[in-house]
Amino acid sequence: MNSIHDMGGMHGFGKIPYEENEPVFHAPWEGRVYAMAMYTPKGVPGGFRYMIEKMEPATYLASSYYEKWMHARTQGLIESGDISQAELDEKIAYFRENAEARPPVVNDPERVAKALKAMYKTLPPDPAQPDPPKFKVGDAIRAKNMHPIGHTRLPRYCRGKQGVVDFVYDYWWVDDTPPAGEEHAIEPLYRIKFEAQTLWGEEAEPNQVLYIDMFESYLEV
Amino acid sequence: MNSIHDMGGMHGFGKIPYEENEPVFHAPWEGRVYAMAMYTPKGVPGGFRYMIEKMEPATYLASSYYEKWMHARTQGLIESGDISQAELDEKIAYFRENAEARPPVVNDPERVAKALKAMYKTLPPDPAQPDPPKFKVGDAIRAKNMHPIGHTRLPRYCRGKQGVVDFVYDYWWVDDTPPAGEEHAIEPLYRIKFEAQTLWGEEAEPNQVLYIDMFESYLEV
Amino acid sequence: MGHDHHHSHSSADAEIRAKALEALLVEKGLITTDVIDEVVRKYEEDIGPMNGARVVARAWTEPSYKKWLLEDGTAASADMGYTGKEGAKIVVLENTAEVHNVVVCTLCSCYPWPLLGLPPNWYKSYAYRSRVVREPRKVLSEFGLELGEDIEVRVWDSNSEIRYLVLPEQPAGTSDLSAGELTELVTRDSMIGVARL
Amino acid sequence: MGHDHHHSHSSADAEIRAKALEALLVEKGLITTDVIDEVVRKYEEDIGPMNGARVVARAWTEPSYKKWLLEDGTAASADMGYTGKEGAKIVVLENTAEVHNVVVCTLCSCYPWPLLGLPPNWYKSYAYRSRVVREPRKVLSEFGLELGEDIEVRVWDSNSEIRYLVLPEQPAGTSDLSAGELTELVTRDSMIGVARL
Repeated sequence: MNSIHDMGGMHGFGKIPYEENEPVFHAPWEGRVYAMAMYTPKGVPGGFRYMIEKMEPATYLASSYYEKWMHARTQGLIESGDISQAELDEKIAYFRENAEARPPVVNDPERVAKALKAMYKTLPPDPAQPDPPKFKVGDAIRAKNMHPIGHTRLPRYCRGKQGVVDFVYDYWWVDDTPPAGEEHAIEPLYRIKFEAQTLWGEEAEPNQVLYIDMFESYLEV
Repeated sequence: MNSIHDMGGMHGFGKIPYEENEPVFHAPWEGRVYAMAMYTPKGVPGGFRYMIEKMEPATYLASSYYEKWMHARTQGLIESGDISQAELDEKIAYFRENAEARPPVVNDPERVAKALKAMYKTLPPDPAQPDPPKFKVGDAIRAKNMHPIGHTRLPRYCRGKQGVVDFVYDYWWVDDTPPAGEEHAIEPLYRIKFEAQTLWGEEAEPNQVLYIDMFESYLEV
Repeated sequence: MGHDHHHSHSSADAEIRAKALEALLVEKGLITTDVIDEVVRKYEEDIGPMNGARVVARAWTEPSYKKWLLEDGTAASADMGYTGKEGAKIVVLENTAEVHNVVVCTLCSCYPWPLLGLPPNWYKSYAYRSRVVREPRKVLSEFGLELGEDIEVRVWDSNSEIRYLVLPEQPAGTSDLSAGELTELVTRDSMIGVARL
Repeated sequence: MGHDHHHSHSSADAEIRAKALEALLVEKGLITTDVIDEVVRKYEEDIGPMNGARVVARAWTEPSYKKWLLEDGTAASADMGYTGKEGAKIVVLENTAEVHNVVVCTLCSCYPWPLLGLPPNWYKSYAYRSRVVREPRKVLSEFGLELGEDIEVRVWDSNSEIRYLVLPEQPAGTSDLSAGELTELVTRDSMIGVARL
């Protein structure tokens, strides 16, 4: 979707906010949200990232990174029916009124072992290969001018622009929201090279190129 | 500039917020801000709209319409040196602490008469004409893929897209931020027609076209 | 989740900041209180969609005026006294059985003030500005206007100095009415193009 | 005006909401306290840029490993034990005197967790995401890195499932150092590509 998250090329966000000796998490709750987001064994309906992208743009911009993660995890569990808004509101009210209260402690070393295994597990990168790739290295292609309402990995700043196939990766599941009732498709993934002038016109900086990966369905001749 | 104000084609902003029997101003301060923005005889350095566009995107989205106008007027007067941030802060503190206080009342019927004259005055639409128009009705053109940091009236969703000249208007001052030290250029203005499919690809609605006006420097063959 | 609620919690603060600005400007002689009062009054009472409605009703009842209005909207509007800020060049777009015009300003809020006054909030909303260029039929249906696919939808992005007014179709069965009576039928929304009459 | 300060005023509220979520998940048996504790500890202590630094130092000192790393970053990283989430396919990009690589994820925050841990805030900032694809030299100069126009700047938008690590150039005068000593020289920023060593 063309939401605010698709911000490549935008002006107005100011200087890079660099922090020396930055901690991994800036507050304990951030780390706990990270862990809950990644290790609660429930999928987020429509996908974790799409849930974040659907946030109202003003809310998206005003929310910190882990606030967005918390939103996706929480809203996902509500939509999957694993928790209800009412019980969540009740808990929030409780912790608001009881500043010293802490969540209950339940430990299970077996689940820790399972989590650690998942942490180091590399997902299969090479799903079954349906059709041979349509394009080969050196082919001139154009990124489609598409504007799906669903999740997509094709940013606006590349759409409609001409590039060249730089590398052909393996096959991958396409991340885009599939049509209703369908599974994610499996497609070849290409590394595409764009000249900066193609993307930004006269305002481009000198001697710059951009590489970005594109599923086959993003491309046309 | 490619800031958040250039939102044509974006997703995520929800349904149209329609209000029955909407008043012209929703609170007295809105009307007063409107009047101060339009009838304070001082220009806003860089332009009124550019001042709004330069707002941080999160602030832009979170601010109401007349809050943005107030920002542009206030910031403009600060940058032109007509008011100082310190005296503004002092006044804000005063009115924050004195809820019943009102700004001083100074009336001048002559200035009202002048304001009313300005209200009904139509600006000259046809500045001196430097060169004949390069394009004529029916010409196929392409909107430039340009990304100026300054103010521009060429929205992102049209850039790089092919259209047709539908009408040639008179000459106009180009609104875009001119190069440093230069005046606004004078150029022919064209009405350009785009097919919706050109703009939005397969997601376009059927039987739709879009008209938008473009200064000559926005166009290429 | 609410949309375009525009953080009304800050409205009290905006009022304070507006008072501070007014106090400074008045003290410095940059504006006077009565100028502010009178500008507000004009746009609340005199400069609004009733002006556009009079233009539309006259066009419906005077074929020569309609022709003039479509050829030179600025001059034909000036003939009714409607001139001024945001009206340097007015173009009038005729809705027909086959064509529907709808106006937006995606970058800001451009609007033909002399004919319609100041725009309503929905016209300035992020939802309208972002969506109507991309999915006008869906947007119009939210206004209650369902258009068949045989009707061409023309969206006008009022991005530069031209200001657009939609001339709606005269409703059937109103040919006996006077211009004054017809004026009452013409809505603001029909002159922006989010409604038909 | 401050940028990317991300409304820290709401941080207290975020902490409360995080507690509420944790309480619900633990009560419902969806997660356990020690899983959360251990995941946090792992990313705070074990899974961070020191991993990538070891890979880089080994590549500098073992030509055959460097070759393998550039040909198959995933396998060469796995050889050091660096596998897992956000590392299904790792591609390593070599910086040279003529070419400078820099990595971003414009849409979100994609980052090679097994090698670099979780990304710093600036990498996730709206400023970095929006700007580095359009004006990388200007952005790099804000990091203190000025690149001549003779150096080609390659920006990598890590938008899909491939994760990129930059292999920085080995600093001059360090050829006598051991892999362990070299590891200390390799910074996180040099492996993202916003610094050279």
